Amino acid sequence: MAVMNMIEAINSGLETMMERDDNVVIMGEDVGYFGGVFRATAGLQEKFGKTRCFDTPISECGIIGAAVGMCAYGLRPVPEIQFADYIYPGMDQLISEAARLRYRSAGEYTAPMTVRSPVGGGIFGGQTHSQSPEAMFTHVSGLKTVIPSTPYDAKGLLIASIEDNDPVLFLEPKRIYNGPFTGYYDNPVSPWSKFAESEVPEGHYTVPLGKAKIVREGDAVTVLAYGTMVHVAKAVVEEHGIDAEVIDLRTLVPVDIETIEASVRKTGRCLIVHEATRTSGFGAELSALVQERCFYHLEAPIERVTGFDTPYPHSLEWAYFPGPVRIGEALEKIVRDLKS
Amino acid sequence: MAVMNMIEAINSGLETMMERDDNVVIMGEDVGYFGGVFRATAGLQEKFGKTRCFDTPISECGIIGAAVGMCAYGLRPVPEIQFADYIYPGMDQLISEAARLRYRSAGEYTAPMTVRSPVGGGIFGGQTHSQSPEAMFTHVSGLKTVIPSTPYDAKGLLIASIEDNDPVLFLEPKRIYNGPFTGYYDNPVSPWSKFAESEVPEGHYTVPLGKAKIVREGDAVTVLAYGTMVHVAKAVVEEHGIDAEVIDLRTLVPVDIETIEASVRKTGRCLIVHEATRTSGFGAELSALVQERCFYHLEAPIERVTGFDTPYPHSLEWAYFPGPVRIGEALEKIVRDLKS
Amino acid sequence: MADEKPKSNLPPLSLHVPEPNFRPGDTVDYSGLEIPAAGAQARPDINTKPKDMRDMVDDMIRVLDDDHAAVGPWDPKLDDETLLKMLRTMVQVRTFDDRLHRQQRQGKTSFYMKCTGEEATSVAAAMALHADDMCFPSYRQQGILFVRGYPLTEMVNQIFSNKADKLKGRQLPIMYSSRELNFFTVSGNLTTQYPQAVGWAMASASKGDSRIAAVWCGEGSTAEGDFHAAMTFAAVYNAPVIMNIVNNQWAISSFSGFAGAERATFAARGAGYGIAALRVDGNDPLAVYAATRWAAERARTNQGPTLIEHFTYRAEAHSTSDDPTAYRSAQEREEWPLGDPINRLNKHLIQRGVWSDEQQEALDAECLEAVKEAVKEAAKNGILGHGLHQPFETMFQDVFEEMPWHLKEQAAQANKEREIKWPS
Amino acid sequence: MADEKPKSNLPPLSLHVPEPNFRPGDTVDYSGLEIPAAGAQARPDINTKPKDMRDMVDDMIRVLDDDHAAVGPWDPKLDDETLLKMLRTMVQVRTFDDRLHRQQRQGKTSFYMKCTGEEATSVAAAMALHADDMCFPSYRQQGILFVRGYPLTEMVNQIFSNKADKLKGRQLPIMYSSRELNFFTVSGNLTTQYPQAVGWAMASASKGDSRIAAVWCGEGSTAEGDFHAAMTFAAVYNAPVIMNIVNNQWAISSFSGFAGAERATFAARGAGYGIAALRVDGNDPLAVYAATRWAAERARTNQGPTLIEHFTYRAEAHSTSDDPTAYRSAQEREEWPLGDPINRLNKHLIQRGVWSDEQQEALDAECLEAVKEAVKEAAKNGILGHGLHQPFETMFQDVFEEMPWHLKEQAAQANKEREIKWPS
Ligand SMILES: Cc1ncc(C[n+]2csc(CCOP(=O)(O)OP(=O)(O)O)c2C)c(N)n1
Ligand SMILES: Cc1ncc(C[n+]2csc(CCOP(=O)(O)OP(=O)(O)O)c2C)c(N)n1
Ligand SMILES: [Mg+2]
Ligand SMILES: [Mg+2]
Repeated sequence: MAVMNMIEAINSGLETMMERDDNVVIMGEDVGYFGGVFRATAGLQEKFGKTRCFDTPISECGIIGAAVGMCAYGLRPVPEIQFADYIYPGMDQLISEAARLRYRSAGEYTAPMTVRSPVGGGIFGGQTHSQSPEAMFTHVSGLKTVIPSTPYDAKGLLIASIEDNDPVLFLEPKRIYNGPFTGYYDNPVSPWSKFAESEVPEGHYTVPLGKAKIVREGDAVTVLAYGTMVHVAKAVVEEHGIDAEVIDLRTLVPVDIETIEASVRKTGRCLIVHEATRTSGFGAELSALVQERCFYHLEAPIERVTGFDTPYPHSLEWAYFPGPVRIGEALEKIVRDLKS
Repeated sequence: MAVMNMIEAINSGLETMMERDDNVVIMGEDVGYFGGVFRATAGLQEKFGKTRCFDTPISECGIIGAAVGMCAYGLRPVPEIQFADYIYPGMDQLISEAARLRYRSAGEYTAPMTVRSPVGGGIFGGQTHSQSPEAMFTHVSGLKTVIPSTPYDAKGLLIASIEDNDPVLFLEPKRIYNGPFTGYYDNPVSPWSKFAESEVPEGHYTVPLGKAKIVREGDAVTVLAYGTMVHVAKAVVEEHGIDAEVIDLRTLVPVDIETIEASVRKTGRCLIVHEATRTSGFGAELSALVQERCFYHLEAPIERVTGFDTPYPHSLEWAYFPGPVRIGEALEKIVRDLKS
Repeated sequence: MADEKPKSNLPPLSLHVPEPNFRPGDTVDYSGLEIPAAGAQARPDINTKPKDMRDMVDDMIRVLDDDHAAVGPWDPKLDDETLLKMLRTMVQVRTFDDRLHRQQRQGKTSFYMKCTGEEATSVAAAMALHADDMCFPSYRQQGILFVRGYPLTEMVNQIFSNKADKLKGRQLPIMYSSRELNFFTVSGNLTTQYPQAVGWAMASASKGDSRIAAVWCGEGSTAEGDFHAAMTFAAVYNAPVIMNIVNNQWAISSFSGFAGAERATFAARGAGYGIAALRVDGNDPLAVYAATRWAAERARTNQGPTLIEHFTYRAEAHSTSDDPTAYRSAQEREEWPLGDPINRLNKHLIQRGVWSDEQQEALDAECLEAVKEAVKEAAKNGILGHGLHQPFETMFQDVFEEMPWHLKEQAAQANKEREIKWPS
Repeated sequence: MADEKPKSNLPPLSLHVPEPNFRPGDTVDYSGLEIPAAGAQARPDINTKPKDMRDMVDDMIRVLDDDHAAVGPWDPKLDDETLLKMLRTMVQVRTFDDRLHRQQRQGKTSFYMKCTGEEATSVAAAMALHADDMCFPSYRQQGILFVRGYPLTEMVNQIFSNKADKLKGRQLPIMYSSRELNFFTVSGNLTTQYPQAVGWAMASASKGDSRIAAVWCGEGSTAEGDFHAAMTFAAVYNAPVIMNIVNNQWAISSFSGFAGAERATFAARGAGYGIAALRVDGNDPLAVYAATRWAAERARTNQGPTLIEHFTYRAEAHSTSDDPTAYRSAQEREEWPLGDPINRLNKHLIQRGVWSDEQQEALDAECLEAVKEAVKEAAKNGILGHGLHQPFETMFQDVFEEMPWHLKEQAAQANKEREIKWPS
C-alpha cells in the first residue's frame, strides 16, 4: 500500500500494466518526455523507452486512428486526449471505428484500447477545458465509459479498462486529481492523503467494470452520481442530515442496473447528479431506466441536478456548477415530497 | 399548392429561400451539377449558378468549417452532409464552433447555418447508411435539432430553419422521402401523392421551430415520436384500435414541452418511440422530462420503444427496426397497465 | 495603417468553382492530358531522399509502351508465371464484378461496387507485397482478396448477407474482412483506414517485426482529415507503410478537381510532408507492381513511408446506386488514353509469345464458370431478405466481447418479436 | 505470390520517435540550422505559378541583414512613420504581455498567454493587411488587436473576466473577439479557425467583394485535420486567403518534429496542394511585412491562397500553466540565431538614423504607463473571482438568439440559488 492522489494512482496503473504487458503503449500530446500536462504519464518514457510512451502530433483523429491500427496489430494502446473538450476531432475514429470494429468484422478485429481524458470543470478552465461529454459516448454501441472518483478506484478501474478487450473511454475528473472536492469552492481542498481512498496497492489489482459502489448506505433517497459529483453529493447529504444512499456508478456503460434498482426499490426516491449539461445528459438515461424499472416503488419524482444547458462559463463557473445549493434544494424537495 | 414528395418539398424549400435571400448558399458532396445523391438539390445549380450551389471536397470538417466562416461573412449556408453517419468528422466544427459562436463572442459572431442530412434506416443501407445520431446533438448547447415527417412540414420547417439565426441540424428521415412508411416492410409503400401532407404551397411559408404537432388526438396514451416513427406509431395505434394521442415532435431542441405535458396530463400514459439506439437516445430525455413534470399524473411507467443498442445490421434490419410488433407490444402493455 | 485603400477602388474578387472538362454529351478531347512515354522515368535508388526526387510527383511511371513491350528502368522484369497469374487474377476480379453486379440487379442483394478498369491498382500492388503484409483497403480493392486466394463462395456469401456470411450479415455487401489474409475490415466511413494503417505500421516497427502495411483510398477521399493525420504520423514516425491513392478521376459525381487536382497531382501531397512519392500509370500493371515493389523495399529497410498515386479511370458507375451518364460523358471511358489494364497485360503477354487470344477466351470462360459456381453455392445459403439470414441473437453478439445485461434483455426482446411474427 | 520470403530472414524494423536536439541542461548548438543571408531570396512576380516557385519552401525570406540594414528584393521599402508604428506596436504588445502575465501571477485572473519573441508575426502581418481584411487568429495573435487599435482597457476587462468584459466573462483570458475590428472570436479548439477563414474568403469572393482573409495557427496545430480541410478548400476554390503558420518550434512540450519538421518545412505543405508558399524569418518584421504584402496582392488579384511559414521562436512558456525548463534548454532562447524582432527593428531604425536608445527608453516607459493605467481602469470593473462579475442571467444569454423555455427555467434556478447563497 502507498498513499497516492488520483494522478499518482493513474500513473501507477499505467506503470503496472506497462510492466506486465509489453503490448501496452501510451501515446498522446505531451505525454512523453514531459509526462503529460497533468503529469499522469510522468516517468513512463524514461522507464519504458520512447517506443512505449511517446508524444504525438496534435491530431486527435490521428491518435485514435493510429491506436485502432495498433490494436489490429495486437497492441493494447492507451491514448490520452489532453482534455475531453478536444476529443471531437477524434470522434469518427472512436465511434465509427474503434467501437464498431468487433461487430463489423464479426470478431476478427477488435479494439482493446483505453482512451484516457480529463473531464469536468471547477478549475477556471473556461468553456474548452471544462466539458463533460460522457453522455454522447454512452449512446455509442460498442464503447464502454468509465469515470472513477477516488485514487483506489482510478487505478483499479484503469487496469480493468486496459485489460478489457473492448474500447473503453476512461474519463478522469480533473477537479479531484489532488483531493476530493466537495463543492465548497471557498474552502481549501483537503489532499487525497487525508482520505482512506488514497491507500492504493502498489501492484496489480482491478476494480471491475460495470459495478457501482455504494458510497453511503441510507433509506431516504437514492443518489446516483459519478466522478467529482460523488463527493459533492455525499457532502451535501451529510450537511443536510438526510439518510441518503449515495451510489458511485463508476461505469456508465454498462451501468450497474442491479445496484441501482435494489437501492431505489428500497428508498422509493431518486436523485441523479451530474456536472454535464442537462438535456440528453446521462442523467436522462438514468432517470428513464429507474422510472421504467422502479415505477411502482417511486414515491416522488426522480430529480436531476446537473450543469446548465450552456457552455461552461469562465467567470461564473461556480454559478454553473451543480453545487451544494442546487443539490441541497433538490434533496430536500425529494425527501419532503409526499405521494399525492 | 402542388403535390410533392419529401425530396421535392425540401428542394422547393431550398429554392424558395435561395430566391428570397442571396445569402443562402448550398454546399456539400455531390450537391452541385448532380443535385445530390438523393436529388434534394436537383436543378439548383442550374438555376442559381455555381457560386450559390456547389460541390465540395469530401471533408465534413471542411464543409461545416467553411460554413462557419461564411456565416461570419454574412452568408446563410445550408451545407449538406451526405449521410448523418458521416457527420462525425465534422463534429468538432459543429459542436465547438457553430454551436458556440454566439455565446463565446457574446453575440458578435453567429452561425445561422442549417446542416441538412439524411438519417435512419430501412433501406438496407447497412451500419453506415442507417444511423440516427440526433441524440448526441440534442446534448449540445447552442444547437437546434429538427426532424420533419411530412413534405409539408419538411418545407415549412426547412424554411424556418434557414431563417433561424442559430445553427440548426435538419435531419431528413430518408425512409420516408418517397412515401410515409408505416413499418410494414413487406407491403408496398404508398407514394406521398396519396396523402394530404403532400400538398405543399409553392412559395414561402414556415412551420415554426419548437412546436410539436398532434397527429392524432386520443385519451388512452400519449405517443411521442418524430420522423419515420410518427407514421409507424400511428399505423400501429390504429391497427390496435387504441385511442392514443400521437405527437410528432418535429423539433427536438427546443422541444415543445407544453404540448407534451398537456397530453400526458390528459392521458396519464406515455410511450416514446425512436429508431436510434436506446441507451442515451433522445427517448431518455423525453422520459425524464415527462416523469419530472407529470409524475403525479402517470398511471403506468413511461415506455421507450427504440432501436437496439447495436450497430444497424444489414441483413437483419427489420429485426432491428422498432416496428409494429415492438411498438404494438409496448402500447398494449401501457394501456393495460393499471396502477397498483 | 500603412495603406488603407477604400474597398470600392479594388477589383472585385470572384469564386472559382471547378468544372470538369466534359459533361454528358460533350465530345471528349484528352489532348491536354500529359502522358509521358513509357520507360522515360528514372528510377531513383531506394535510398533517395524524398526532397531529391520531388519532381517525380509530376511525372508518371509507365512500363508498357505502345507496342506492349516492357521498357525502361521501372520494368520489374517479372517471369511469365507471375505475369500470367497477374492476368488471371485481374480477369477473375472483373468477371466476378460483372456477375455479382448482375446479381444485385436481379434483387439478390442490396448493393454492389465494381472496380472495373482499376484492377491493376489492387492486384498488381498486392502481388508486389508479401502475403503477411497488412492491407487496409477501401471498398474498391477486392483485387487483394483474389491475389491472396480468398474463396469466391465466401465473398458471395458476404454479398448475399446470408446465413453463411462470415461477417454474420452485418455489413453492406463488399465490405469484406479477412484477418487470416491480413485484409482489414472495410469501413463505410471514408479514409478512416489511413491513420489505422500507419498505426499498424508503427506497431510493427516498434516490435522489430519485418511486416509492412499498405493502405488504399480514392482521390476524393484524400480530402478527409484522416488522410492528413496519416501523412503526418507516417512522416513523424517514419512508418513502414505504402499509401496508395487510387485516382480514378471521379468521386461519385464529383471530378478530381474537387479534391484539388486542378492545382497539383495527388502524389504532390506526399512531397509536402517530405514523404517519398511516386505517380504511376494505374492502368499499367507492371508499373503498379514496380512502384509498389520500390516502396515496399524502402519500407522494409526502415526508410519509411511512400505515397503512390495511381492514375486510372473509374470505368463504370460509382456503385449500383449511381448512374454516371447523369454527370459525365460516356466517351470519357471509351477514349481513356491509358487503356485498360487487362487488355494491356494481355497484349504484353501475347507480344511476349506466351499467350494467345484462344487462351484468353478459355481463361474468360473458366473464370466465368468459377464465379457462376460460387454464386450457385452461395445462393444455397440464402440471398438477402429471403429468410436464410443469421439467427436473431447474432445481432447482439460482438458489440462487446461479453454481452452486458442490456443487450441480453434486448436479445430476448428480439426473439420474442420473432416468435410473435413467426410463431414456431 | 511472386516472392514470399520467410519473415525471419528480413531485418527488423524500428520505430522512429523524434527527439529535439536539446533538453534541459544541454548546450545549444545552432550550427546545423540553415539560415540564408538576408536579401538573397529572389522575389517572384505575384503572377508566378506555385509550381514554379516550389523551391522557396526550403529557403527563408530575410530583409534585415547583420548590420541592421534592409536589403534585397523583399525590402518592403516602408517609410519611417510606418516603421515607427511597427516598433511601437510590438513594444506595446510585449509590455502588455509582461504586465498581464504578472497580473495572473498575482491571482487577478486564471490564465495568460504571451507571444514574446513572435510579435512580428502578428504585428507586421496585420500592418500589411487592410483594416477591413478579416483576421482569424489563434490565441497568440494579440498583436493584431494592437495594430487595429483595440482599447487596452477592453483587453484587460476580458482578461479579468469582469463585469465590463464585452465577452461577458464567458471566455478564458485572451480569447478575444472584435467584430468591429474584423478579428474573429478566438477558439480554444486548435486550428478550427483555418477552414473558417477559407470559408470567409470564399464568401467574400463569391460576393465580388475585395476583402481578403488571413488566418494563423501554430506549427503544432498544422497536424489537425482542419488544417488539411482548409488547404484543400483553399486550393479547390482558389480562395483569397493568407494562411500563416507561426512555427515557434514548440507546441507546449513537443518540439516541431512532432508536427513533421524533421522531414519538410511547414511551407512545403503548401506546395503539396499547389498553393503558393513562402518561408519567412519570423523575427524579421520587414520580411514578415513583405511576405504578407506579396500574398495579399496575390489574393486581391484573384490569384488565390498563399501559405506563409513564419520561422520564429517561442521565447517564453506556452502559457501560465506551463514551465518550459522541464523540457527544453534555457539556452535555446538565449542563443536563438534569428534574434528578437523588437531589437532588430530598433537597431534598424537607429541605423537608419530615426531612432535612439533614449527614444526607445521613453517608448518603453510610455507603453508601460499605458498598460498600468489600463490595468487600473479595468480592475475597477473587477478581477476574476472577486464578485464583480456579470449578472447570472448573462450565463443563459446568447446560447440562442432567443431564450427557449428550458434555459428560462434554468436561469430562474440560477437566480434562486444566488438568492439562497447571498440573500439580498
Ligand atoms: C466520411 C464519409 N463521407 C462521405 C461518404 C459518402 N461517399 C461514399 S463513396 C464517396 C466518394 C469517394 O470517392 P473516391 O475517394 O474518389 O473513391 P472512389 O469511389 O472513386 O473509389 C462518398 C462521398 C462516406 N462514405 N464517408
Ligand atoms: C483540438 C485541440 N487539441 C489539443 C489542445 C491543447 N493544446 C492547446 S495549445 C497546444 C499546443 C499548440 O502548439 P502550436 O500549434 O505550435 O501553437 P503555439 O502554442 O506554439 O503558439 C495544445 C496541444 C487544444 N487546445 N485543442
Ligand atoms: Mg475516385
Ligand atoms: Mg508552436
